[in-house]
Amino acid sequence: MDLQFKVEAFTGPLDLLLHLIEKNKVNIYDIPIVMITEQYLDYVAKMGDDDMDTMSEFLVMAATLLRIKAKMLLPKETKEEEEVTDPRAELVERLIEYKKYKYAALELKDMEIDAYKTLYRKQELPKEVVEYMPTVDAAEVISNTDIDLARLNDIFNEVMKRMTDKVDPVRSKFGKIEKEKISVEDKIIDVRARLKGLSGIHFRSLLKAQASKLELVVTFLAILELMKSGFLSVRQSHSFGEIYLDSLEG
Amino acid sequence: MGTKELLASIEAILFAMGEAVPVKDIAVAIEQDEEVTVGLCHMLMDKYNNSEHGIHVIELEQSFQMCTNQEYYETLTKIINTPKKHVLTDVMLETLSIIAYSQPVTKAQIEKIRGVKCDHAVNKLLEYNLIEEVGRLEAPGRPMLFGTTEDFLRSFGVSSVDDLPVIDEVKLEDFKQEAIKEAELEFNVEV
Amino acid sequence: MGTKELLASIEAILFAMGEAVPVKDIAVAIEQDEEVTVGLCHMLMDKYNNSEHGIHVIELEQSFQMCTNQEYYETLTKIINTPKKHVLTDVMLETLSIIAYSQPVTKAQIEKIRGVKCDHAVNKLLEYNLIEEVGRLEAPGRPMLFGTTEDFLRSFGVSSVDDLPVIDEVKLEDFKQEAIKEAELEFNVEV
Repeated sequence: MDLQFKVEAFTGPLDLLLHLIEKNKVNIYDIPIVMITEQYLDYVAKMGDDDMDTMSEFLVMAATLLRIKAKMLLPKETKEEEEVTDPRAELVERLIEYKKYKYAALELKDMEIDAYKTLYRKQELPKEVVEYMPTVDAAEVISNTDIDLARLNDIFNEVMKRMTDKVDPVRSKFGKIEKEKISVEDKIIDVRARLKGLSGIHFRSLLKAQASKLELVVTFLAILELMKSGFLSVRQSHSFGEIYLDSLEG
Repeated sequence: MGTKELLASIEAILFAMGEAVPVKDIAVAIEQDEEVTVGLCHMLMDKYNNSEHGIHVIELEQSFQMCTNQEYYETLTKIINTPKKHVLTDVMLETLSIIAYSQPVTKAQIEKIRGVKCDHAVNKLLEYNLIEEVGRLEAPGRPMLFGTTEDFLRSFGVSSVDDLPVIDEVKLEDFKQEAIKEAELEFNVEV
Repeated sequence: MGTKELLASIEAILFAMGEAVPVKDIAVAIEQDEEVTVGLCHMLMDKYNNSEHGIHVIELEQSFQMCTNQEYYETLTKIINTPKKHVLTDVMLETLSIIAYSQPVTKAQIEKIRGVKCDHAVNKLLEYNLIEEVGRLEAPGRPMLFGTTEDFLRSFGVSSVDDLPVIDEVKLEDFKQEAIKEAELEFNVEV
């Protein structure tokens, strides 16, 4: 018997096995394992090895068949009470299960042919419907929140506070906006004006009058500059002690 | 095919095509001459064009088209505008409070107070029917002026914007003092 | 609105939306509860689903959709470019039937039933939108679970996966007999 198969004729080893069982008209619950295994191997031997992935799946089944065959040929060593399980049982179960879906697949194939004859329609909404803007009930929007008049008032106060902070003259010096306006030159004039004719001014008190870090730094630079130019001198009685500034200007 | 089947065929054609279908194309598909086809299309119109149908058939030049019965547009708007949650975000609340207390006010003025853009918030508040356009400022570009709506007042149970809680100047002065104190505190820590 | 107007509303909705419309959305639009809405949709189906109509109404899980009557497919092909059909190979059909009947199911479970890898088939079915990921199995590796889509129901003409043909033992026996006959025929030719 020369059987010509194509690999793609079967969707997998179970498909081939079912084909062999049905072709030989044997009972699926009593598979003549020797014959079926022989035919199965015969088929696998004829398979091209161009598709190694599929091939390996077929070989796994071949191994299973050979194992079942061996088990069936071996003399049964069983204790009397023990029920013997048929080595084929698991395979039969798989075949029945697979067959169910293979049958369902055929049904689906038929169903698809009819269903394909149904046509649908794209969504086409009238322009007026698409452009329609629903009116929102303001009262509902408000009632969805926990806002009342007092809260609204608080919110407004907060907003105003933030704005006030921004334009507040003291506060604004902390901001980024006016940074560039503090120059060492201006500070020199400022410090000279404050110290003129005075001696023993606390360095700390001078710094205290500065509102921002930037002003602190600029004031410090101004003091260094004034020392260098001989407008003031600095003294400290001991390490970490108070620093005094003395104006050298009359 | 009998008349019933021919009508059903035209029904299927107009449904699936969506757009206006020329009579001559329908005629070819149902294998009838154009005159008969027009007659059948008119029969289909008689069948559909009444208030018991959500679908209507209209005639356009030498074409026929299926469309939605205008009477049911309102129902359609309900299905595409599934009720949204109308949320008032913090930004929207701030914008609303500014409009409530400073109305009439322009977007630019709101932005000056908040320091950030407010287009989205203003648009949403308009959509929510809480604010409305109340006029235009007599200034270059004639910017829109916004104010709160009557619905807004009703929602808060007040009859006029004058009934809104007063923002007192004392409070604002407090803020200023607070800001100064804060600055001093910060300074002491740093030195 | 009376029943007639409600039916017309649903007709308008299904016509305009084109796609499958969930019952809950229709219910909101026509301001009826879902149970009443389903009843009305079934009435509309009764009205349309006969050979006198070129339009039919189908039920898909919890949705309804308008489509053409299959009987007029031939006529439609004369005027419309029918959509391209996905070619489903035997392997894909087998894989799809396992997913349809056993959903939700993992690739490993499909492979166990078929005895072969199914990555290619699963990817194609995903690409064709016949199946989709429906979750992940609470097991090591948290493998993806697959189920069928609404497109699957449409493609195979069923309203729900519960309406898929029952695979009973009797049918299996019939199938066997058929297969035997086929095999005999095939065998005779081959030898």
